[in-house]
Amino acid sequence: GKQEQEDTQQEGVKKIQIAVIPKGTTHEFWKTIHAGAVKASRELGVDIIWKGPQKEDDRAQQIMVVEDFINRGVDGIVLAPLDDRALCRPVQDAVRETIPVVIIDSELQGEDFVSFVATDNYKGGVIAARKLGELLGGKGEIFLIRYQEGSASTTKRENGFLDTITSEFPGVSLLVQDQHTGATTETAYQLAENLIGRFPEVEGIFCPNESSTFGTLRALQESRLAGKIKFVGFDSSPKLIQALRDGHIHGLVLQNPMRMGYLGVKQMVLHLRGQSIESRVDTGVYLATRENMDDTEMKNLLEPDFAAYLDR
Amino acid sequence: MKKMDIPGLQIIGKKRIQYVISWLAPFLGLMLVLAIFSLMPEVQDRFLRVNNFKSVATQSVIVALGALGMTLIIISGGIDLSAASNIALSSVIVAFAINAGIPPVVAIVFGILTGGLVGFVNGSLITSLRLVPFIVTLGMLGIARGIAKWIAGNQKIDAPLTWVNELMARHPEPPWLLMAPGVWMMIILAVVMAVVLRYTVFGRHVFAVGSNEATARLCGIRTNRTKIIIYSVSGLFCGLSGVMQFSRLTVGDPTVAVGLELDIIAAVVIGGGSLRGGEGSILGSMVGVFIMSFLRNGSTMMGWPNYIQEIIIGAIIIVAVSLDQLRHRRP
Amino acid sequence: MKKMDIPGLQIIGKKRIQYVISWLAPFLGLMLVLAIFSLMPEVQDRFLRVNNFKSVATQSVIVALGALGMTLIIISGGIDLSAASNIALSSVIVAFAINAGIPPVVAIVFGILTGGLVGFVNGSLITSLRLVPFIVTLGMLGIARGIAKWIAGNQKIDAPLTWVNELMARHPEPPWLLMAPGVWMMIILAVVMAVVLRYTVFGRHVFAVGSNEATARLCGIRTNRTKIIIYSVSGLFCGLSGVMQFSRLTVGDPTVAVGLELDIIAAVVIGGGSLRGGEGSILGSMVGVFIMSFLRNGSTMMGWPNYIQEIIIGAIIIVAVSLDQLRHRRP
Amino acid sequence: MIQNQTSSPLLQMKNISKNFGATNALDDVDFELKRGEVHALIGENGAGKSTLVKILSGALKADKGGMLLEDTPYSPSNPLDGRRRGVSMIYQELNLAPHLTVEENIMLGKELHSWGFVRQKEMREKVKEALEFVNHPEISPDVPVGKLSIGARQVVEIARALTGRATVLVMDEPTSSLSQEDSALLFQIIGRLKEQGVSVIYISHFLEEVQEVADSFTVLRDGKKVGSGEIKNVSLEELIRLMVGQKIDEMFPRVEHEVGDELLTLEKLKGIHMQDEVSLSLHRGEIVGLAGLIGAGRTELMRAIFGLDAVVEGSVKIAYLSMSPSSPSQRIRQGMGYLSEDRQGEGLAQSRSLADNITLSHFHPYTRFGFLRLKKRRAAVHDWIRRMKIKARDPDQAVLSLSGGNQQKVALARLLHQEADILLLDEPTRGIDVASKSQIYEWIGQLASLGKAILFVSSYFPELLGICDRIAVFHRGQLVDIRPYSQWTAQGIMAAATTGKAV
Ligand SMILES: Nc1ncnc2c1ncn2[C@@H]1O[C@H](COP(=O)(O)OP(=O)(O)OP(=O)(O)O)[C@@H](O)[C@H]1O
Ligand SMILES: Nc1ncnc2c1ncn2[C@@H]1O[C@H](COP(=O)(O)OP(=O)(O)OP(=O)(O)O)[C@@H](O)[C@H]1O
Ligand SMILES: [Mg+2]
Ligand SMILES: [Mg+2]
Repeated sequence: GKQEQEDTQQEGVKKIQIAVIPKGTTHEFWKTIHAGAVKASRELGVDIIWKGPQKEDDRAQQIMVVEDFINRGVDGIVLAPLDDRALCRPVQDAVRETIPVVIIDSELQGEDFVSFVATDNYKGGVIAARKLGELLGGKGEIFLIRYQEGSASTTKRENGFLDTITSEFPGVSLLVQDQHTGATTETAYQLAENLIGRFPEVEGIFCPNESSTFGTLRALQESRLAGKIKFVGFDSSPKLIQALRDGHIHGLVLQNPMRMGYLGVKQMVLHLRGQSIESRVDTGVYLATRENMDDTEMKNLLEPDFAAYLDR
Repeated sequence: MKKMDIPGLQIIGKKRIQYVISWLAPFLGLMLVLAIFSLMPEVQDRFLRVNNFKSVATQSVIVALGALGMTLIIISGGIDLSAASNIALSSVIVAFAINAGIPPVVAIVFGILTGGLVGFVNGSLITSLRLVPFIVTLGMLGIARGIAKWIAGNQKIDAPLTWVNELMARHPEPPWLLMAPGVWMMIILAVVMAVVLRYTVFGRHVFAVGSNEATARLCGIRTNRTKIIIYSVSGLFCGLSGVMQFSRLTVGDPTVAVGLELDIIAAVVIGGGSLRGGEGSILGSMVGVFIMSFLRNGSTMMGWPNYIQEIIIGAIIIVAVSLDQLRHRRP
Repeated sequence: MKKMDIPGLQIIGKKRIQYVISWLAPFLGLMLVLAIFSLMPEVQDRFLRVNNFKSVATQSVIVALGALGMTLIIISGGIDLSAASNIALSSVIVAFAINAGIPPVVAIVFGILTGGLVGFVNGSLITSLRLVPFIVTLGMLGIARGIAKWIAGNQKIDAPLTWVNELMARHPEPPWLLMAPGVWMMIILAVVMAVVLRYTVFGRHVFAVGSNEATARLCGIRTNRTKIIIYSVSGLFCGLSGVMQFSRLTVGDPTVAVGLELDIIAAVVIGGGSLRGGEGSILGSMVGVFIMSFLRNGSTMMGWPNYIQEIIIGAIIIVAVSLDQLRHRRP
Repeated sequence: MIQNQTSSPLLQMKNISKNFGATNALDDVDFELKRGEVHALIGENGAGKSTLVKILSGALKADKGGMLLEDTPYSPSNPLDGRRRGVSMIYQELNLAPHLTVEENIMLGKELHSWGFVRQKEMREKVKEALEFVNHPEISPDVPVGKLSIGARQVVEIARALTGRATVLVMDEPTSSLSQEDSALLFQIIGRLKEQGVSVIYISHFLEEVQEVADSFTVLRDGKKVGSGEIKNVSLEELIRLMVGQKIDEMFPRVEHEVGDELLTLEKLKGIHMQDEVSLSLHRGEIVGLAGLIGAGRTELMRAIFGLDAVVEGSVKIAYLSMSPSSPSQRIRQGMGYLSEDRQGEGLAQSRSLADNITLSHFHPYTRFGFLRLKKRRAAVHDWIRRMKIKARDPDQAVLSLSGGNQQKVALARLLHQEADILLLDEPTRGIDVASKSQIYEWIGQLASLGKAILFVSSYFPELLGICDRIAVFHRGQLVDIRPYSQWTAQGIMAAATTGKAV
C-alpha cells in the first residue's frame, strides 16, 4: 500500500529515501558514483543516504550495513555488492521486507534485484590487453600486477587481460602474474619497486585499478622508467591524467561511474514509481589515450564534474 | 573515635555501594550508547525495535565468540592478535570441506578443530619458546591468513548452500527459535564460560596465571599446561566464530575479518579486562561487544559518514573505559 | 678449587662472550634473512646490488621513523596503536597545506606538529585519565584516521609537486647525497635517539618508568610528565613519517598505512623491545625494521605469491624473536 | 618406631652446587634434616640460603649433587613435584597473586573440587580456620590480596604454607615483616607442628629467634657450609663468628649526635588512606622511631608525608614552611628521602642495573649538560657496593639477580646516595644480616650527627630502643604516645601497640 501512496507524489508528505551502498568510500571512483547518485536524486526529488562498509572492502561489514538499512526501513537500496554470493541473503531479507534493490558495479547471483547497472569488467581487461599488445608490437615481457585477493571486479579485469594477452599476443610473455598489491598505494608502490628491481627487462605493465596504477606509476617515475615502459592502467585521478598527458601512462581504461550512480538511483526511483525498467544496463568501458584525452566525451569521463554535486 | 566503633557497618555500607557500582559500571557505557540513539529523532522509532535488536545480536555473534576466548587469554595476561586470521582460516576450511562434498556437520567440526589447532600452536610456541604472546600471535596473524588464502587459492570459495548457512539467518528456520541459532549458541557459551571462570579450578588458575605467573608456578600450577589449554580453547572459539562467519557470508572468504582482532580485544578491555592480566569477566566482555555493535548499528542507521563513525567509536572506546576506571579508583 | 684461583679471568672470558652474543643477537635475524636471499639463484645477483639496498632503505624510512618513537614508548611500558593513523593524518595535513598554497617548509612543520599533537593528546589522556595506553591509542587509531578522511574529503588530496617530494627520491637531487635525504634523516635521528636513550637523564627516566613506575615516582621522577614527553616525541616522529609518506606518494592519502602500526611494533619487538617495559634499543628496532623490509623485498623479487610471503614473514617474526631470546636465557 | 625415625635423617642434600653465570651461589653443600626437628639455616646476605631451599622445593635445579627424601631419591622438576613429596615452602619474596582473594591465594594449587568445580564453602571454612590458627581472623577471606599491607600478606603466606599437609616445611625469613607478637605466635605454631612430626627449615637473620625456635643449625658462608650442630651447644657470639668470620662488638652502636632545631612538623596530618590525623615533630640530628603492629598505619603516614598519597587534612612543614600539597619529586627537591618497605613492588626497578637503581633519585653529580658521565657514575657506584658490602659482580648487574638482603642494601644505598636531610625509613633492615645491620645502625647514627633528621619505622622493637632518641607508638592508625627511648621498655611498647594505651 505504501508504494501506491507515494505514486501519487504528494509533496511534503514523505520523500522517498534511498540508501546507496558502495564497496568503500575513499576512492575517486566511489566519489564519482556518489556524485551521479546525488545528481539523480536532485533531478528526481528523492533523498539518498550514502554509506559504505566501515572497513573498505569487507564483505561482513557490508552485510551489516544492508541489514541496518533494512531495519531503518528505507524505501530502496542501491548496492554495489562486494561479493556475488555473500550479499544474496541480505538482499533477500530486504526483498522480504518489501525493500527493492538495484545492483550496481558488480554482479550478484540470483534474481532478487530489480535491475543491474554496471561496467563489463572483463571487457575492460580485454581492451587493456589489446592496447598493451599493440603498444608492444605483439612481443615483449610484461607484468600483470594484481589488486587484492578476492576482489571480484578487479579479478575479472585481470582475467580479461590474461585471456586476451595469451590468446591474441603469443609473442608477449608474462614475467609476473600472481603478485597482489594489497589495498593501499604504498604497498603497490613497494611491490612495483621491488619487481622492477628484480626484472629490469620488463617492457609493459598492466594494473587493474586506481590504487595499483598509481602506486606502480610512482615506482616507475622514481626509477626513471616512466614513459620507457609501456603502461596501461585502470580508472582515473588527477595524477593519472597528468601522467597520461606526460606520456608516463599510455592508456587508461575508464568506466563511467557518474552514469552508474545516476542510473542506479534513477532505475530505483522509476521502479518505486511503478514504471517498468530494463533489468540490465551496461554503462560502458572506454580507453583514454594521450591522443583522445581532450575529446569532450573523454574529458567528462576523466574528470567528472562531481564538485557540482558534492559539498567538497 | 566514634566512627571507629562500628567499623564493620561502615565497611559494609561502603562495600555495598562499591559492589553496586562495580556491577553496573560495564553497563554504563552500553546504556549511554542506547540512550544516544534512542534520542535521535531520525531513527528512534526504528532503533528500539525488536527486529533491530535481533540484527544487532546476530551481527555480534562473530566478535562475541572471539571475545569469549580472548577474555580467557587476556585474564591470563596474554593477547591473541591472530584471532581474526584464525576466524578467516576456519571459515575457509568449512567452505572448502563443504565444497568438497563432506557432510556439513563434519565440515563444521573441521572448522572448529582448525581454530583449536591454531590456538594450540600459539600456546605451545608461547610456552615452549618462552616468547611473549604478542609476538607469537603477530606471527600467527600472518601465517594463518596466508594459509587461508593459499587454501582458497587467493579467491573466495563458493560452497553450496546447506543448513550451516541457517545458523546465522536473521529469520531462523523453526520460527519459535525467535533468534538465529548462532545467537543462542553465543548466549549458552557465554554462560558456560562465565561459570567455568567463576566456579571451576581451571578458572581460578587462569586468574592466578594472569595475576602472578611466578606465584602460580610456585604454588604447583602447571602454568604451561594451563596456558596451552587457554589458547586452545580460545582457538576453538575462533573456529566456531569462523563457522558463523561462513554461515553468514555463505562463502569462504580468506580476506574476511581483517583487523577484527582489535575489535575483539577492545570489547574485552571495554568490559573491564586488563591487559596486565588478572582482571576481566565474561559479562563485561559481552557488554563490550554490544557497545561496539550498537554503536556501528546506530551510526549506520543515522547514515553518518564513515569518518564520523570512526571518530565516534574511537572516542566511545576511551570514554567507556574511563567509566570503567571508576570502579578501580579507590573510594 | 683451581678454577677459583683466577676468578677474574674466568669472569672476563664469560662476560666477553656474553657481551658479543648480546651485541650480535639482534643482527642474527637480519643476517639470516640476507643469507637466505643471497643463496637463492634466481635473485642473488639482483638482491645484493647497491641499488636494491637503496630502495630497501627508502622503503624502510616510514616504518623506521615510526619505530624510533615506538621504541621510546615500548621501553616506557606503553604501546601506540595510533601510530599508523597518525602517519596518515600528518601526510594528509601536509598535502592539504601545500595544496592551499602554504610554503612547503611551513606545510612540513604543520605535518610534524600535527603528529606531535596527536601524541601529546595520547600522553595526556593516558596520564590524566589513568587509562592503559592500549585503549587510549586504540581509540585514537579511529579518531585520527577519521579526521584524516574528513579533512581529505574521503579522497586523495592532490598536491602540486614541490621539493618536498624530493625527500624520498631514490635518485636524490645533488647526486653526491647517494641516498634520499629521508634516508639520511632516518640515520641521523636514529643516532640521536640512541644517544638520548643511553646518555641522557631523560633516557634513564624512560627506562625507569618502564621497569617499575612506582619506583620511578618514588625516586622523584615526574612520571606523568615523562610519559607525556615520550608520547609527544613519538608523535613528532609519526608526523615526520607522515611527511615522508606524502613525499613518496606525492598525494595525501587518508587510507595509507592501514595496519602499519603492527609492523612498527613488530620491528621494535623483533629488535629486543619488551612489551612489559624496561627493555629495548634503537639499534635493535632499526635492525627489526630492516629485517621486515628485506623480507618483503626478497619475497617479492622471488616472485612468491603473497600468501607465501605472509606465511614466511609471520614465521620469521617468531624465529627472529626466538633468536633474540638466546640473549636473555641464562647460560 | 621412634628410634627408627631418629636414626636416618628425613632429608639429605649431598654435594649441592649451583652457579648463576659467574656467581657461585652454592659450592658443594651438604645438608641434613632430621624428622621432627627445627633446623635453622643461617648466613650472611647472599650466602646461598634461599638458593639452597629453592633447590629443595623444586623452584630451581641444582647443577650438581643429589637429594634423598625419606631414603628415596628426590629430584623435583618443579614445585608441584616437591609439594607432592611433602615439601611446603614460604618464599623469601612474597608470592601472592594480587588480584586473587585471600581464600583463592591460600587454596591456590590445592583447591577442593568435585569434577573440576570448586567447593567454595568448604574452602572458605578451611581458610577461616587457617587464619584463625595464625591468630588473624580479622583478615577477610574475600579481600583481594593486593589490598592488604605487606605484613598482612606475610600472614596470608604463612597460612597458605600451613594448610597443606607437609613433612618438610621451609620458611625463608617468615618474620621479616611480622610484629613480634605475630612472630611469637608463629613459634608456638612451629612447636605444635614439631610435635606432629613435621620438620621445619627456618631461615632468619634474627638470631635470638633462631636460638628460641631451632634445635639445630647449619651456617652457610659464600655458598659453602661452614658449620652445623645442635643449637644448644653454641653461643650467639659463635654463631655470628661462623657467619661473618669475625666478632661484632656492639649490636646497636650509638653514635654521639646532638638534637637541633625543628625540621619536620606534621600538623594534624591526615593522608587519604590514614585512619586518623597525626601530629609529630622531628628535629635536626634526631632519630624518631615509629613502633606498632602490622596495619597500624605507619606506612600510610610515611606515604602521606612523602607526597605519595594525597593529604586531606593538616599540613607538612619543613623548617616551619608549609609545603603541602606536594609530590615525591618536590619532596626530594625539598631534601626528603623515602625508603619503601616493599622493595619488590615499588622500592626497586628490578630489571635495571644496580647503578641505575642507586643513582635514580640523584643523577646530578654525574651529568654535564643533561648528558650522563657513565664512567664517573660507575666508579661512584663501585664505591657504594664496597661500602654497603653488597654482594654483586658489577654495577651493571640487574637488581633482580641479587639475594633478598642485598636488594635491600641497594634500596638503602640509593637513599644514602641521595643526600637527603630528612630520611623516612620504612623497615630499612628487613632481611639484612646481623653484621650489616649493626653497620647500618652506625651509619644512621652518623647521619644524625651530621644534623639529618630520621624517621625510623620498625616492627623490631630492640632496634628502635637501640638507636632512637624518641619512640612513637601507633595503634590502629593513631599515635598513642611518644617518649624518649629511655622511658620505654620493650614490654611497654608492646603493650601500647596492642592495647592502644600507654602505661
Ligand atoms: N637469579 C639469579 N641470577 C643471578 N644470581 C643470583 C640469582 N639468584 C641468586 N643469585 C646469587 O646467588 C647468591 C646467593 O643468593 P641467595 O638468594 O641464595 O642468598 P641468601 O643467602 O638467601 O641471602 P639473603 O639473606 O640476602 O636472602 C647471591 O650472590 C646472589 O646474587
Ligand atoms: N589484617 C588486615 N586486613 C585488612 N587490611 C589490612 C590488614 N592489615 C593491614 N591492612 C591495611 O593496611 C593498612 C595499614 O597498613 P600499613 O602498612 O600502613 O601499616 P604499618 O603500620 O606500616 O604496618 P606494617 O608493619 O605491616 O607495614 C590499613 O589501613 C589496612 O587498609
Ligand atoms: Mg634469601
Ligand atoms: Mg608498613
